[in-house]
Amino acid sequence: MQVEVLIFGGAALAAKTDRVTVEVSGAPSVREVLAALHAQHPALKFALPPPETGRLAVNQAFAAGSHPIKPGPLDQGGDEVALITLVGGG
Amino acid sequence: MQVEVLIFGGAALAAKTDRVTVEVSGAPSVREVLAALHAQHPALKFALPPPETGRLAVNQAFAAGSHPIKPGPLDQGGDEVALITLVGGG
Amino acid sequence: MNASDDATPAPRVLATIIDGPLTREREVDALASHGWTHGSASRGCLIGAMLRFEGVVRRREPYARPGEGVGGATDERDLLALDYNTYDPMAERELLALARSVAERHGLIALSALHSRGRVHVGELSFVLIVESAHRAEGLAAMTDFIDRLKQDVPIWKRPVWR
Amino acid sequence: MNASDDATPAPRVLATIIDGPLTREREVDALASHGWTHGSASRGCLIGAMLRFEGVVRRREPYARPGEGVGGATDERDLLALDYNTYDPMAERELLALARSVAERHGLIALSALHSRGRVHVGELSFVLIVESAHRAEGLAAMTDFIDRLKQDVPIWKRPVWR
Repeated sequence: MQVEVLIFGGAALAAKTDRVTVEVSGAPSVREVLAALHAQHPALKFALPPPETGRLAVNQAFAAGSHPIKPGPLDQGGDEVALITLVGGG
Repeated sequence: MQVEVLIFGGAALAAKTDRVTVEVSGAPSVREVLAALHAQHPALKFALPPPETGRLAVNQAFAAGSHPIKPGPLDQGGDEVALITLVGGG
Repeated sequence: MNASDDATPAPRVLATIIDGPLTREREVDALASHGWTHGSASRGCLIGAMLRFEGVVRRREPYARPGEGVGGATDERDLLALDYNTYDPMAERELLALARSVAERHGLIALSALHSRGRVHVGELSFVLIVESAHRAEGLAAMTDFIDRLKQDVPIWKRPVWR
Repeated sequence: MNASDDATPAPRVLATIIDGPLTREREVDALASHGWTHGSASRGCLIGAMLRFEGVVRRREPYARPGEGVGGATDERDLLALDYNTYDPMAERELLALARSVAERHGLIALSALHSRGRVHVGELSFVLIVESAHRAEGLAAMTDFIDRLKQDVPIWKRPVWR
């Protein structure tokens, strides 16, 4: 199955897109989606937190490594997943 | 000879005056005036810096321990000496 | 003396994201729309320190040289503006969560945080933080804490618009 | 790009002691009488952070119980005002020396410090510090540094006027 991950800032500039897709099996954890991003999108490496300690936003709230993610498109009940690193407000 | 020392804040409140006098011999250093304040005005002890490391203002500028002080009244060429501790601006 | 004088009420907290630069007028409107203003009179004169931080868009920004990509060696170039990209509505929610947590941890009387969304030109304000506290120490610590964590936790990105 | 753009000019520094509470009008007059105003436009848009600290006279102050003297156990009592006693002209001179030394040490663009002399009522301002810097880090550090050293080196004392 697929998880679509929203990306922003420098990551979006480098990837020339505002979202990337990773292939996963079953209902992966945040940790597993981060590991899949590392493996399947090496160009984003500079923006990716370590799979073991990183977090993603799931449905617009930060989620820890063990948090399960519902794969699939948003309009079919999938979670909204976002990579939030290197923010630059202020 | 005598050195007149201006005092302020809590020290002035405790001593119920804005100046005290110490007896000194010759042309004392800041260190010697501080030691004389300790010996001759025990009520000011809480406000007095240690004679070895303390400073006084001499003619409106901070002066270190070895700085010499001209005793005597201001209008007879004596230095203006002030004890500046426990300030509370801001 | 009244026992209620000593009670510490919950801090008053406001966090909002506003389109475009933060002008004084927009700030006043945002505060008023939340039904309150900053200032000592409205807090029973418990405030001893009021701090204000303004983030201004600078004329010069680090510039990643072409071919060296993000994270490569950087130079400085002249800027026209910054475009602030916010992940909505999470950005405002995280800004508010941060405001609450900093205000509580440091025992503040009030904290307001305002951030821009979209284009902010050089010399204009993109961020305003107002802190009210009983004493200066906790106000200064809270301000530093808030700004550090803003850069970690609030999903806002800036994109330079070069001259 | 012009080489002079990168030159760091000496920080603009102002320090002054004003009779009575610091109102916005008195502040503007004091800045203007030194021929300058704060703000990004007047500094070629090099400013990234503007910080402002206001010290306000609080309603409650520690009170030394009669008989226990200064340094004894304290309570809090309601205040009418604080009387600020300055050792003139040393106080203003030390305020300026502190402003210069903090502005230089932290590489600031500008720093203004204003302090009251005489009576300041509860809720009124007795101290205003304005810091302008290229980035937030040095501005925040400078503000903390200035306020800490103000309490050590500038001969100003306050005397409570109880209700």
